[in-house]
Formats: sequence, structure tokens, C-alpha cells
Amino acid sequence: MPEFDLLGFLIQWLTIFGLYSILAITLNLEAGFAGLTNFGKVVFYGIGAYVGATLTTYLTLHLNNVDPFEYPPYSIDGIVKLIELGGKSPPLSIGLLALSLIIAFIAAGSVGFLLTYPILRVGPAFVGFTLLSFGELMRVFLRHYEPVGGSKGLAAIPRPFSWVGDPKLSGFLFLLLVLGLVAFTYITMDRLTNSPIGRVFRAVRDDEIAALCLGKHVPRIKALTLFIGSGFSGMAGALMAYYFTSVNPDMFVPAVTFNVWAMVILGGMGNFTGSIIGVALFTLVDRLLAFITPTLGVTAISPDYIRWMFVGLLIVIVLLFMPKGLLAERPLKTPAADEARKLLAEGVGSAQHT
Amino acid sequence: MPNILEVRDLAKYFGGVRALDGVTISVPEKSIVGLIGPNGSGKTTLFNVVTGFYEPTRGEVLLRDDDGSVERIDGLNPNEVFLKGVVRTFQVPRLFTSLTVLENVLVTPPVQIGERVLDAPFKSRWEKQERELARKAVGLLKRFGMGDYVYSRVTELSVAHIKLLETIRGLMTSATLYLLDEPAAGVDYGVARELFNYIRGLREEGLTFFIVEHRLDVLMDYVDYVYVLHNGKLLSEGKPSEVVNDPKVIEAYIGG
Amino acid sequence: MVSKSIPIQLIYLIVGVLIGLAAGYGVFSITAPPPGEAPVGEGRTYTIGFTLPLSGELSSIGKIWEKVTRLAIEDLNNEVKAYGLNVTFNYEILDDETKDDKALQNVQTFAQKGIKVVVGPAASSQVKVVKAFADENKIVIISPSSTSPTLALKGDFIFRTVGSDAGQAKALATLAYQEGARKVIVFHRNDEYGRAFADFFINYFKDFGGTAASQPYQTGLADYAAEVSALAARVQSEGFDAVVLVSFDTDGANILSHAAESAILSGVRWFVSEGPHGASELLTQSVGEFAAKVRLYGTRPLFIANPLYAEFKDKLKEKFGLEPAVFCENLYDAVKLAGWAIIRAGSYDGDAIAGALVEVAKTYYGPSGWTMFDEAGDKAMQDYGVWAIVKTAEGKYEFRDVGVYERGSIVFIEEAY
Amino acid sequence: MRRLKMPQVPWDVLSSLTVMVVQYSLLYMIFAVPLTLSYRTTKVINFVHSNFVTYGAYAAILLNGLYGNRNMLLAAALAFTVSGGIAVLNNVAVFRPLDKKGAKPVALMISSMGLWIFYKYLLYTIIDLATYFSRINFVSYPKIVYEWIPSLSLGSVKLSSSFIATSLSAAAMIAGLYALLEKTNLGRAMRAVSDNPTLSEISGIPRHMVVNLTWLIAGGIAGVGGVLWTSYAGSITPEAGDSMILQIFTVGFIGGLSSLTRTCIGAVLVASIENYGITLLNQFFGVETSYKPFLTFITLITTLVVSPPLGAGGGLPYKLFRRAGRSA
Repeated sequence: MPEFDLLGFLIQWLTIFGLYSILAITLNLEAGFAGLTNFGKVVFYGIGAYVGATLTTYLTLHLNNVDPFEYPPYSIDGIVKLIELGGKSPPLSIGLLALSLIIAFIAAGSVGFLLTYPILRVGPAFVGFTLLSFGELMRVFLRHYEPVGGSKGLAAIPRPFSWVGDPKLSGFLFLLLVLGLVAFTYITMDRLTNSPIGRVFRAVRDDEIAALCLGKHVPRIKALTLFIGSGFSGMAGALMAYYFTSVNPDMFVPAVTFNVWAMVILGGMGNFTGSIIGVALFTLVDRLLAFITPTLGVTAISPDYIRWMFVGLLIVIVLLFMPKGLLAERPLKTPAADEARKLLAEGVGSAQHT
Repeated sequence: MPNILEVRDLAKYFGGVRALDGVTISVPEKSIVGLIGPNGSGKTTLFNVVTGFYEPTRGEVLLRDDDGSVERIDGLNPNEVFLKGVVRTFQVPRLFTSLTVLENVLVTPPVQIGERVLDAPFKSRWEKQERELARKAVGLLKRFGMGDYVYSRVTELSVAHIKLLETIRGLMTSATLYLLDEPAAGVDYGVARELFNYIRGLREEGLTFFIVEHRLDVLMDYVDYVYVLHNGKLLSEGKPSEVVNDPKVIEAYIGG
Repeated sequence: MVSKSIPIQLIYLIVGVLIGLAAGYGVFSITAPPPGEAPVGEGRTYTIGFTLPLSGELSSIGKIWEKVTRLAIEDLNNEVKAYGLNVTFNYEILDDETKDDKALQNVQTFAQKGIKVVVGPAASSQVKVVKAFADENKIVIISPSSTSPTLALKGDFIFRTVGSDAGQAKALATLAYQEGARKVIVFHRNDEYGRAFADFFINYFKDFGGTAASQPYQTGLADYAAEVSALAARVQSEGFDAVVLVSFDTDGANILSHAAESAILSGVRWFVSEGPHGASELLTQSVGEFAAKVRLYGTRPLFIANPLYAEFKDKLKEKFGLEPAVFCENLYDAVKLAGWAIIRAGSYDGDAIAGALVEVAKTYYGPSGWTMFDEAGDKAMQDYGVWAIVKTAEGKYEFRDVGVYERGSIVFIEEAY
Repeated sequence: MRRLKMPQVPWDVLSSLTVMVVQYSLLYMIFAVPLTLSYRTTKVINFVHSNFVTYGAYAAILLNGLYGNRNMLLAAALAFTVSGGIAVLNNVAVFRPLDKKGAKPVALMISSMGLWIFYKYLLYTIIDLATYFSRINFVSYPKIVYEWIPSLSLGSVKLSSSFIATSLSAAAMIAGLYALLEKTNLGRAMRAVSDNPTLSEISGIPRHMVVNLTWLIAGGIAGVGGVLWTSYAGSITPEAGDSMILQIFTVGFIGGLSSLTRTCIGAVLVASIENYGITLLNQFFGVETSYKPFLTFITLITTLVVSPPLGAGGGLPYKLFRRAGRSA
């Protein structure tokens, strides 16, 4: 008698949790710390996914001496070839993974960097709308762009660990990779924000005009933030392509962005741990709902609509009654406070200025 | 005494509105110069043009460097003007509300290793500099009597301290010219005098101040020279005592 | 130096995750329904998983499918009882929102519960996302409606109880050519379904000796008036004698409604794919009159004059008051096949069930006709019927199947217009 | 001499296309003018605006589907009440409390996004229930044919009854708003609040009442727009408002979210670019009509880059490309 597959559940949940965590942490860097209301998060996720998918499929074919232009990976012949060839050689799989991650970072980051230009001209409240509409523009473009499959998208993307054989083990290895990337993202962002540049991020968020008048190159800081945030989102996107083994334009709808926003707002703007908790709660509830809803037997209304209504209300309620979220923003941690405390305790102050 | 700042025939039109129309002003080094005028006379627009918010429609803004060379700064961006050594404050104070007083001051210094993105994640690279800056900042805060507020949020400060803090932020750099937009607005008389005493003290140390102020009772006791703007044009200029008695000024203030 | 706080935060995180897990597992173990296979008394109970588009783009069809599912499971259980087998089938329906990631999540959920047979998902893009997981974990996926040619792959766990678009495109091309169209414009959805269908259609139509051009339109718009207007401009300036519409239900209904107001488009013939069939919005007076004027015919996967289909249609009407929408009969047969394959397999194991499914399908005949699979696991013999919108005696409009595609030509069994 | 064969846009296509462009212009006007109106008074970037349209449309649809109503005035009255009511409710329950707590405009926008999601799925749930009980498919509903409204034929040009209704409504809206804003005390108060909220409060204008009234009017007009939509669109889905949100905002942005006149010009511009643009591109350059959203997005992004909405929370005073020759 088959039992509940707890291990499978954990692997699957934590993988999704990991992918969303990267998005939430970077969104928190952009929106929570630097004040960029990025409603186009899905753009960078999508770019990463397409970069990962395109590189892996084309190169898998090419390096196995199949001409990817004769058997394009979006055609049935290409897919048959990909299933035949993909995921057989460990060094090739790992190499493609590494390459995809790097290129996805650069590609998504660069687009983020360039998108700073239109949003400089509009006030903070309009940044969201500009990026949102760019996301839709990207989707229309992808549907028409044949080399990445157009409306078909790309399928049968070889997974990086499928050479292991056992699906559980390869899933576990992939999970470790995802969680490793989450840890890397978390530590990088945590260190970035608890440093002088983190102080500048917060200053720009609080008052970008004052920051500009204090000599901070605000456009560069915004571009940098979007570059970093988008780059990491791109890496999450590349991993997502491997996880789903298929990408198509309609995966990258604004709903993804809104989900991430709800997670970040619930967890607390300006607190990365909060974001992770927000993601964990959301993804876990989603998973549990999948187990619970069939037993309710409700067919007149869709539980999914109720879930989204709840998400919408949650955003409003958190903003109204708990604007800081579950975990409030923590004060900046740099050695300055510590040094100041020492000085004040000693009662010595050197009044030097040049 | 050479001029640190010269504004020559400066004009700024917004559509048909002539916010500034041919203004010429010079601010000598190590002086306190006042700029007064009724509401809407173009004082803040002048500051905004000098600090790079707006490009002037006509005219030029010249700034003298440390080494004595003169440079045009109109058309530069605000952050670039700041890096040339011009600090401004705002009529409505603009502090970073989520940061502590100490951190507000620490944002200012321009060349921080920890603000470079590749160095920021590695604390060891910037910790030494950060500690040095912190010592300097605490020193400054103590000197202006704000030693007790080092860890306070700026939202907890009094209006006077907020005004003071905006000025102190500038002192973390080697800036030499301060443009203060109504430093004494909303501050009671005693505190306002205290603030201007500090300004006078800083002037002795070699700084230059160019101040927009409505509270003439305080201002006139401290400035060396006053310009009066009216409808975007210079109405009068001179020593405080001369200006106060200028009939044109009196008429503009009462009639305007 | 690493900031000391990071490990502490990570520990918090890990502890939090573990607590969450424990809570989740607790909740689950209380609410968990019986797993895929459980002995009940002396008999056995099997659960078949369903991932259906109850919300999202295909929701209007998905809602009807849900009813069909319930009907099919009931019939299956009665049939099994009649054979004297002590087996009961349960079903679990999950909504996949017509979204790819949700479909995968649903299949994973079923897998974690030990369910090895899943019916659905609806769209080809969803099937693609599910495929790798299904193959690796040996979950049998039976999609009643995925028609993309890029999923015709051998030796996988994906089965489709509907013929590929290629077959229908040929039937539609035959219909159009036989009805006298020589120069047609294919107005189609700009998605995988629309593009593939249009390509097939154009190839077949050219083989017959006609000429065809294509005009894709963007999906997900609020209204298609501008697209229809551009179509009219092309029809007028290039002199097409027929329009072939390849669409889903909502967009198809919208387009036909606007076309009904255009003098140009009312002057050419219209041929339609299976998508709009069954859409209640088409049964309005203006579209009905338009259909009669342009002698609108559509094709759809159907084995016409099939008593089982008639019976199925009546049962659905009687039980739920519904007309079958597109692919309902394919879904019904998918459920039946899944049930019999589980019984035949002998062991509850993906490989065995997949093998048994192929065997069962060879001898099964249902509302959708013969269900035999080809080597790629797709329906080998799909029959196509011709539908039309006809006026009833009461002055209302209804869909009626008026012809059949047989041995390379269309045979009309009824005069529609 | 052989004549080069150029595809041409035939005259009757052009005339019906023009009728369509005019209709879309008027519809976009009715959708976008209230957006501008509400933004300039309240400074909230209101995503719920697309819900106003959809709820208006579904008020008419449910009235038609469940009770067989074919009277457009009744539908419009209900739609005005529903959408206007939602707008006022939003303000009272969410925007004003947030504003009182000193939330930034960005927080208001995010909360409107949350409300948008909420209302969208609330409508889906309502429709699900209505479908469940009435067995009528409300998820995709055919165009409603209203009674009493005539259609006209001017030669070969046919003006549908929907076109007549839309023109009359647009004219009524413009006249009504003009009279309201220019001739009444309330209108002057609305303009005063939008010019300077703090000052107007000091000078004794009941700001909250004015803001609530603005929301009522803005939501209500958008809701009536939804009713007009049900008489025009080939079929209506609960995504109707959302699929037009980018067009509506583009129109609003062209108007700088401040000028009603410019918003109307924006409506004409967007409707023309979309419809003439894609037909011409399709006819003469063979561009597939599925590229149509591209045109809208490019219009939007061009507007944001070239002429960002003024007073829109202040862009950065930063000049990426400066005049050359700055050193003295």
C-alpha cells in the first residue's frame, strides 16, 4: 500500500520555495531597500528562464553534433533528439548549468540596468506601471520570436542532474543547488544592505532628492540595484527552466510578480528573513490547499479564486494594520554604531574637520 | 576677497513664467550672504539652478575651486555640484527618516570604499574607514550638542535639531559653500540665534554661507551682505542696514 | 569577517522551516484522503487524479468537464460492478487554473499521495511541463485535449485520447475545398495550437490545389474588433473567397460576433475549427443569421452517428442539464480507459498501467469512437464530424453535427442551411 | 506598362474602420477621463480602475442574464451605483486610513493593487455562483442588444446602436463634467483640492466629502463605460477591464493624469494608433495583426520616456544627456 511520499513532498515544496525565495529576496532589495517598485519582476525571471532554456537546448544539440538549425529544439525532431541526447553526460550537464546561470545573470541584469532609463523620468509611483507594461511587451515579443520557439516555447530542456538516474536523487541534488543559490543570494544581499552601500540604498528610498544633493549618483544606484536584483532573478529563472523542463511565454504573466509582492509585503519590507518566511508560508499554504481542496468537494466556486481574494485582501490588511509586515526592518548593522558607542562611553570626541 | 560663487545674468523661465530674470549675485569667500524677498520672488528657484536641479534658460553660474580656478557649474547634476563643494539644505528638511542621526551624517562622505558594490559585501575592506568616519561624525555631533541623539531616529528630533542636522551633514565633506534654505523657519527665536551663532563660528573656520531667510530679525544681525529678489529680479543689495532702509524693499515687502 | 548574525538567521530559518513542515505534516495526516490504492473490505479502491482547468482561460470548458468526470467515474464503477469485480474508483479533482506550474504541482501532489494515473491537464503547454516529472516517476498522464504535434513522442507516459491537429486540419481543408473554396485566409490564434493548426491546414489545402494565407491574431484581448477589421481589409483587397477560423471558444465567439456586422466578411464562406463548438455565446440571433448567410461549417473530433455518443449526450443533459462542450467525450473515454487499465495491469505500477492502457484501448469503443493509441500514445483513429449552427423549430439556435469526414471526403448527412 | 499591384485599403473597410476608431476613442475617453479625474484629486495610482469597468459591465450582464433587462438606462444606473460605491468604499476603508497614517503614495498604489486582485477574483466567484445557479455561462457572455436605441445608416456607413449610445454618453459626460468643474462650487472645490490639498483644507473646503464625491463620479463613469462596452464588444469576459488597463493608463498618461482635454486627445491618439496602425501595417507591410499590443506598449513607453506625467510624484531632476561645453 503506497504511503504518503514525504520526501517527494519536501523536495518539491522546497524547490518551489527556493525559486520564489530568490525572487522575494531580490524584490525586497529593490522595493524594500532601494524603493524601486518593481512590478516587472517576472520580466527578469522570464529572461533568465529563456536564456537557460535556449542555451541548454541549442548547445546540447550542437555539442552532440546535431545541427540545431536543421533540427531546431522547438520542433518535434529537435525534441526527440533532445530527449535522446540530453542529460547523459555529467560534465556537459554541469557545464551547461554553470554557463546558463552566468549568462542568465548577465542578460537579466543588463536588461534591468537598461530599464533604469525610462523609470528615471517618472516618479516612484509610476515605476511600477512602466515595468509592468514592459513585462507584457516582452511576452508579446516572445510569442513572435521563432528561434526561442515563439508561442510554442521550448520543451524537453535537459536537466542538470538527470544523469544520476534515480529521479529522487536527481531531484534532491537539484534542490541542494536551489537552496545553495538561495543561501548565496541571502548572504550577498544581507551583506550588501548592512554596509555603507546599504545605507545609501535606504537613503535613496527615504528621499532620493536629498541623496542626490548629497552627491550620491542616484541613477547609478538604481541601475545597480536593478542589475543585481534582476541578475539574481535571472538565475532563479534559469533554474526554473530546468525544473519545469519547458518554457513558454504565457508562464511569465504579471500574476507571478503579484505573488512575490504579496510574499514580501507579508514578510516585511526591508527584512530578508521576513521575505523568506513570507515565501515559506505562501508556498506551504498553496501545497496544503492542493491536498485539502479535493476533500472539501466544493464545486460551485473555485478555491483558487478564494485563495487569490485572500492574497489581495492580505496585501491591503498588512498595509493597513501591520505596515511593517511580520518582521520589521532591522536597523543597519555597520561597525559605525559600535565605534560610536565606544567613543561616547569614553567621552572623547575629536572635532576635526577639513 | 575673491568670490567663491558668482551668478551672472541668470534667467530661468517656466513656460511663460519668468521665475528668474537676469540675476547677478556674487558671494565672497568666508562670508555670510543673505538672500531675501517675498514669497514667489525666485529665491528657491535660484538655489535650484545653482545646485543643478534646473538648467538655466540664460546666464551662468561660476564656482571657484580650492586651487583658485573658476568653473561653470550650471547644467551640472545636483550630485556633481555637491562634489564640487556646494552643500544645500531644504526649506522643508529632507532627512533620511529610517536612518539614525549618526547614519544620516555618515551617508554624506563621498568616497567610501563600502559604497562600491564589489567591496561592500566584504566588511574587512571598508571597516577601518567606516570606523574613522564614525569617529568624525560623533565628534561633529557632540560639538553641536547632539551627542545625546547619536542613535535617535530623526523622526524623534526637534525642529531645531533637524535643521542643525541638515547643516552638520554637509560638514562631513570638504565642502566650502553652504546654501541654506530658511534654516530658522519654524525654530523659536532663541534657537534660531543659537543656530546662527554656530554658522558664524563655522565662518571663522573658513566656510562660506549663502542663506535664504524670512526671519529678517535674526538674519540681519549675522549677514555681511544682503540681496533682495522681487519677481525674479534683483530689487536691491547692500549691507543689511542699507537694505532695511531701502524704500523699494519696504514697499515690496508690504505691498507685495 | 562574516557578519556573525547570518548563521543565527539561518538557524532561525531552518528551525522555522522544520516547524512548518511538522505542522504541515500534521495537518496533512489528519486531512489526508486515502492514498491511491487501499483495500476496502475485500475489494479494492483506486483513486484517479484529475487536473482540470476549473479556472483561468479554459474555465468555461473545465466546469463542464468536471461534471463529465463525475459521470464517467459513476459509469465506470457501475460497469466494474456489473463485471462482478470488487473494485471501486474514486476521483480527486484539482484545479490547475489553465497554468503550467499549477498543472505540475497538481501532478506532483497526486504522485505524493501515491496516485499513479492522472487525467488531464488540458493544454499542450501544461502537458509539456508535466512530462518530465511523469516520465521520471512513472505517472500515467492521459490528456483528453492536448493536440500539439510536438508531443507526439514515443515511449513516454503521456497518452492523449484525441487525435493530433494534423488530422483535423486535413478534415477542415477537405471540407473547405469540397465546399468550393479555392483561396482562403486562415485567421488563427497566435499560440501553439493556432500556429500548428494553420500550418497543417495550409499544407493540406495547397496539396488539394488551393491557395491559402495566414493571419494570426493576439489572444487575451478585451475585444477583437480591430483584428476582424484588418481581416476584412485583407479579404477585400486580396480577394479571398473563404475565411478559416482557428480559435478557442471565447475569442471565436467574439470574432464571429464582429464578423456578423461586416458586409465584406458576410460575403465569404467561413470554416471553423473545433474550438468555438459548444460556446453558448454563439447561439445569438445575429451570429445565427450570420452562420446561415455564410454557410458556416466547422469540424471537430467526433465519431458521428455513434449511439454511445448520443447516449453520453443524453446522460449529461439529464444529470447535469448540460450540453457536451468540446472534448467532453474524449475526457469520458480517458476516464474509462484509465479505470480498465488499472484493473488489467494486475499491479498498481506505472509501467504496468501504461502497458495495460495500450492494450485496453485496442478493444475499447466509447463515445469518442475507437480509442486505439498509435506508437506515440496518441489516439490512432480520430474521426471528425462537421458541425453547424442551425435554427430550431422554436426559433432558437443550436449546434448540430451535420456531416462526417470519411475516407478523404466530407459526407453531409443533413442539410444545415 | 505594367502597373505595380499594391494592396489597398478599400473604401468601405476604411469607413467602417473609421467608425470603429471613433467608437474606441469615445470608449477610451469614458474609461480614462475618470482615471485622470480621480488621480488629480486623490493622487492614487488606482489599479482598481479596471475593476470599475468590469463591474459596470457585469452589473449590466447579470441584470440581463438573470432578469432579462434590456433597458440601457437601468443598466447604467446600476453600474454607476456599483462601481461608484466600490470606489467610495475603497476610499473610506483603505485609502483614507492609509493616508491618515502617513503612508507614501507608493503604499497607496500597492494597496490599490491588492484591492484590484481582490475585486477581480470576487467577481469571478460571483460569476461562478451565478453560473452555478442559473446555468448561464457568464464567463463569456454575448453582446447585449439594448432596446430603444436606434441605429443609423449614412450611405454606406452604418452606425450601430452601440455607437449612438456611446456618442451620447461621451457627450453627456463631457458636458456634465464641464458644467460640474467650471460652473459649480463643488467643481471649484474639487479643483482646489487637486491643486493643493493642505491649503484647501485650511481654507475650509470639506476635503473628505469632495474626495468621496470625486471617487463616486470617477467610479460611476467608468462603470457606465462598462455598460457601453457590453453593447459593443463581440463577447464580454471578466478580463474585459484588465485587458484594457494598459490602454486606459496610456491614455491617462498622455493626458499627464492632470488635463481632461489632453486625456480626450490621448484617447483619440491611442484608438487611432492601435486600429489604423495595425490595419495599415498589415495591409502594406504584411505585419501580423497579433503585433497590435506592441503598438500600444510602444505608445505607452514612449509617453513615459518623452513626456512623463507631470506632478506624478516627481521624477528625478537628473539630466543623463547634458548640453555640451560646460567648462568656463
